[in-house]
Amino acid sequence: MKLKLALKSTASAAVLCIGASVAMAAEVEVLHWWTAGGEAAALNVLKENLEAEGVTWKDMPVAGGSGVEAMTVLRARVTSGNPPTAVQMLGFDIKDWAGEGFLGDLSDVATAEGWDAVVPPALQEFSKWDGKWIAAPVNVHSTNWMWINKDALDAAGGKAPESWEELITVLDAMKANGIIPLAHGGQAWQDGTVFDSVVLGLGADFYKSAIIEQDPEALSSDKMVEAFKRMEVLRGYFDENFSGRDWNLASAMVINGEAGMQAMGDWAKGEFVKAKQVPGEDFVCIRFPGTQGNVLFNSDQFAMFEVSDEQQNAQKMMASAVMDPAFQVAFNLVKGSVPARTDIADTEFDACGKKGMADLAEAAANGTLQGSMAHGHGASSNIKSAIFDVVTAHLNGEYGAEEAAEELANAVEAAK
Amino acid sequence: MASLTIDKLTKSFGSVEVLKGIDLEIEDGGFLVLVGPSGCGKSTLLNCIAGLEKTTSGEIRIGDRNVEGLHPSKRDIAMVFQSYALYPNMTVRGNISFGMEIRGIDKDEQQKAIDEVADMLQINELLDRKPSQLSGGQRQRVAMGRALVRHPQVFLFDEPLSNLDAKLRVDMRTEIKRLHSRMGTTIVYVTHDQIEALTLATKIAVLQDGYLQQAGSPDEIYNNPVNIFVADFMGSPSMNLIDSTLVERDGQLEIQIAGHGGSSISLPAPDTPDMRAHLNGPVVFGIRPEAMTDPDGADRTSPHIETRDCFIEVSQPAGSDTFALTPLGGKECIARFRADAKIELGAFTPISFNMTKAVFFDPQTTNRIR
Amino acid sequence: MRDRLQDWLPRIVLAPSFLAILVFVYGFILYTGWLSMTDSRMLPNNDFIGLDNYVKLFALKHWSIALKNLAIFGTLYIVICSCLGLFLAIMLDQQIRNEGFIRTVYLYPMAISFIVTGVAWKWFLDPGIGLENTMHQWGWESFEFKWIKDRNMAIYTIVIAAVWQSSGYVMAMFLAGLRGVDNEIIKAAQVDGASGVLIYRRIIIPMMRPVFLSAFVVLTHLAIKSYDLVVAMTGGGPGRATEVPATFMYSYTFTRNQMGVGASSAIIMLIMVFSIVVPYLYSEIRHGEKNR
Amino acid sequence: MSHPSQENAINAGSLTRILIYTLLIFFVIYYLLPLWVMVSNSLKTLDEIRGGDMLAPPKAITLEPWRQAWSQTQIGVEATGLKPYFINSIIMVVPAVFLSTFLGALNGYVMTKWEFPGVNLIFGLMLLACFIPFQIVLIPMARILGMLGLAGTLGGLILVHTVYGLGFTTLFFRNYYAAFPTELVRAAQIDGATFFQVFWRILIPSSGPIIVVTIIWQFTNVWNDFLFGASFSGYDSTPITVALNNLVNSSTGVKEYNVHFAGAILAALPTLIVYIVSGRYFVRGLMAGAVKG
Repeated sequence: MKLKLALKSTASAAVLCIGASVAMAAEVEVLHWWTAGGEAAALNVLKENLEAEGVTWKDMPVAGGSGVEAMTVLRARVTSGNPPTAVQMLGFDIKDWAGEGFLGDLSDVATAEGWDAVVPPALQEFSKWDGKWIAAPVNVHSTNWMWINKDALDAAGGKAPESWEELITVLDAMKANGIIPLAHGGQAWQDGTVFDSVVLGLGADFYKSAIIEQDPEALSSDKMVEAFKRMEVLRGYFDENFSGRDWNLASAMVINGEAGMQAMGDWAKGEFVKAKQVPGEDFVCIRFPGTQGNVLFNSDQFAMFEVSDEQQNAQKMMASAVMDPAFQVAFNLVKGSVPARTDIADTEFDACGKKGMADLAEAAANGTLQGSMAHGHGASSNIKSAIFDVVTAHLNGEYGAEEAAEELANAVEAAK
Repeated sequence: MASLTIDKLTKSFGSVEVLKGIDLEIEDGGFLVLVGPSGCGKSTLLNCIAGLEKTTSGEIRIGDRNVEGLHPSKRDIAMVFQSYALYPNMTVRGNISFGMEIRGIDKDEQQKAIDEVADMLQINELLDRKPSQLSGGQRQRVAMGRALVRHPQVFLFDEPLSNLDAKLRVDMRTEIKRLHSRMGTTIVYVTHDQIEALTLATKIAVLQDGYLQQAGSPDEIYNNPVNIFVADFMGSPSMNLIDSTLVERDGQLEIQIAGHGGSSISLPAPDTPDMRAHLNGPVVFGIRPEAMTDPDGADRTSPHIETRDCFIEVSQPAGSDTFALTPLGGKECIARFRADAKIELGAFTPISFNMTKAVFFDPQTTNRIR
Repeated sequence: MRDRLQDWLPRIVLAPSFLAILVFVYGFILYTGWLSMTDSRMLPNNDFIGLDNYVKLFALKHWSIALKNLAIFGTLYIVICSCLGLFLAIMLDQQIRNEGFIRTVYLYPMAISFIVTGVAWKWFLDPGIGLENTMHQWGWESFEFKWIKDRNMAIYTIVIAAVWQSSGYVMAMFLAGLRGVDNEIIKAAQVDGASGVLIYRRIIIPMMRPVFLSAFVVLTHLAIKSYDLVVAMTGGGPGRATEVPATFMYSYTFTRNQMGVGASSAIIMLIMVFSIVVPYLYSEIRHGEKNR
Repeated sequence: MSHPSQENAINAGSLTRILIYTLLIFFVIYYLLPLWVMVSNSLKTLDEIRGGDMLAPPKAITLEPWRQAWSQTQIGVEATGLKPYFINSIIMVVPAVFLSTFLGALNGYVMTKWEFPGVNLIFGLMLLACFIPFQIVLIPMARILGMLGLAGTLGGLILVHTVYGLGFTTLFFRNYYAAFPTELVRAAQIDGATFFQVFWRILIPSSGPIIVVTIIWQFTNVWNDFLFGASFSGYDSTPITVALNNLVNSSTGVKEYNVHFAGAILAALPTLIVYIVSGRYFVRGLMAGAVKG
């Protein structure tokens, strides 16, 4: 193997020598699903940075929630023997692709730039395979947030809820005030996002054993039944048109005061900021009640595929550019997430951003930083889909709570 | 110009045999008409001659050239189709010159040939029209023009007149006959209309079920059919085929035929060994309507006329003649009377049988008894 | 020599298309058949596991929902499109002024993909912003139209949108059929004293049999391939109430990393399709042969 | 058939006619509604959309969303609008439609005028191919395109669309040519025309109506395809449907519905125009053969 590689590089070196003056065009082809609006513009910063260094950026955007379409395209590309240089990916997908042996090795850049020290270990879990760096993390999103309309909260007592019981009190008050207490969009991943937070609210250990470790005992336990019961309670605070609604429309309901609050990841902040809302004044951001101190994260990473020797240099330049602190700040300011590096100052971030960075650092230190199931960091995609099936079916009234817990254990077992 | 010879030709579509060993010949300059009911294989035979269908076995020779495997365009033939098959997207001129264009004949010569044909068929004013702007008769002319311009050795016609109305059909028939006598080209002509066959042909071939039933001059076919099928098929109204019994009386052979009610008539029959083989058995007596006339209308040149009283049920005046229907041998027979002959319906009237025209068939094999 | 070439030309000309179909359709079907018997997950692999995937497939509630939905959707879609298409064609055949305009309006939805119209439909059917809301604003307070949010009714909203897309096309087919009917037959019927409705019911509509068959083929093909439609309008929801085999196949093959199960669902779907279509094709081709 | 006969019309009283017109107009509204939603909302400002009635006409018409969608909006990392993708689609659609139509015509010609044993079986197999769900061909197709070196190229997309269009184009032409008089082909053969001369000089000039039907069908299918476009295109050959999806379905970020609708109409414009312009010939073409099973 090594011999073959050596031969290969000698050969390409020879080719380079012959083609002496012809510089190899350095280029990266990037598959991602930040296809429009602000996030695409943010990514353009990376493109321009790279182009300044002489690397051409070939853009391959494929839209579709959490990269569903993009992963199909990726499969087609890999099968055709023509993988992109870098692919935006979430958690377990990276591991799956690494397991199939398609990913490259960034270890020398990582060592040179000391990534091990600045990236939280919980993230490294997904950025490394077999001890080698295979992906460059761009950001850390955290999903257990609650976004509250300040006026609605004031009308409902003014105190941000910190526990499940307080949450119910506030929701009831909002209901009495004649607004929709909880804005929600009935799509599988949104249902899953809420479910994540509800399970986490029943204990970080419970989340770990049920979701991360998929312990059948935990999955069918009384606690899980309780989790489903809480989902039913929350459903009672939705309006009746929730099904199929896009998350940003739900955010809009909170922004214009039609609804009181929304449980959603930190990307929702973008919507509030776009609508010229100021954190702390127009809206309040809190952890999902009962989960303070815990952070469920998902992290967008650029997984680097194994490419020809000539392209590896450009690939490494791109990885390095992704990890550049200035880019991480610039990108995450737009995206609403926080940098994947923990060594960056929070001065440029707003109140919610600062809180997010502080929470992340704290959770990373305490070991309460866990991957979000709904966003591909808690379980592999087949298990994730199995959980979604049950959660969504239950939320739409197909199962009762006990039945759902039983079904959940079965579905997860079947998907393994 | 050339003769055409067909030798032991068979043709099958899959397991279905459509032509079952055809032997046929037409001399140079002859006019061969293939006739038969639909599905008899006559069009398939024509297509085989044209090279549009592959033969299964046997041989086709044009002149002394075996055309087996030769592309239609190289057989030196021309064909006129039932639907005329005019190229709808081309003008009349284009239709006529298309073949020449394909063969790479130069423009001047093409023009000359077109003019010549257009003059002959009187279609000069139509040259720049599209087929859709032509009447049926005009299309027919153009289709013939397209064939004529090739100066082929053999002309093939596939029911060319069947889409025309009665009047036009007669006109075109005459025209084709005139063209044939003027150009003297060998013609093979398919039709299911036996009048066309009789008027046009120098030789008629009657086909049925893929077999050649009889080939011969129109006169032969009409007067000497070899079997019941040919006898019945050719002629209009068709030949009376009367069931009868052959008996011997006083050393003379005669046939007995059941008539109206319990009556019967008997007629003399020729005494030949073949006939004798059917003695006291059934034979089919064939006689054409024009050989059954009122006594005054009987053919005076005929040496053998027999007159019998027959019961007339219906009469059908047809202008020049009157057809009288009389029951003989259990079915209606047609006799052809002069238009002004007196006919009394529902009574016995004398009918003259011209026995020189009588033919006899074996009801079992349907073949002629000589 | 050249004649020989001419003899073989038809086969040579047909060969590329035939080979392409053989490889790109039947080869791929065989390959899918093989995949369905392997333990393929994220990418194809060759670990043979027999019929396990099929066992798994039929144990999935998801799959039975998808099949049931296809049965409901397919039946309604084909029946409504055919009836509506015929009905509109007959209406349009009554010497209508502006026929050209109306016909184009009926036909245009076929031109547009659901990636384009999906959002508009979703909005239109959404009770909060669509038809229901509009009716309320116009003063009809009691108006209710919440089908897309109701898991028992959502599949019918898919039918509404699908019918919207293809019924115009079917209408065009029937219109073409009606225009091809021999006038003398109608005159004969009128002489017989048949009323307009009776003429259509007893004479013209029975003559549309070939059109019904062509429409059936086109509609079956569209019904089975309905994917964009469901994804754009409901994403399979509420819950999984509008999941159909095409979305099932896609999600198991590509997003759930269970390529083997996805492949087995594809094979089952193909078997179902072929069992509907093959008898039809067989009779059609045989029929055509006899006519020649 | 240049004068579509309408003599089958029922002679009905004026009440019936009013009913007929009412029904026709009702369906006109049904068919136009989604288009109306798209057009009217594409002319509104985002604020008006958020605030108001989606069926209402715009209060103040703005063309800004259209400008944005065409040339300014962010699609992927570049703010190019849909324009370059529109051009990609055209470069892809024209050869794919031409090739599949041409091959379909040739196949139909062979299958009806040059039958040989087994030709009906081949036809059956090709027709059956129309029913294959495209999702199952993605992975094996990707591998084959990779082997042919066509992965991520326009050539690859053209190949894919041509192959999967063949079933229907062959069906259309076969049915049309089955009714085409075989005698014409024979006449031409006797005139010495070769296989291809007959095709070009006799068949093709008479195939106008069916060519229109086939082109409409193929153009619509290829232009509107998303699955193949997303899976097999490269960064420089992305068709407009994929770009539109990128615009409309980006997961996070503000949704500019007016721009989305404007973009959607832009993406649908070529097929709409084809239908509107050739709709007349379409019905005529269907009459001329495509509807006969």
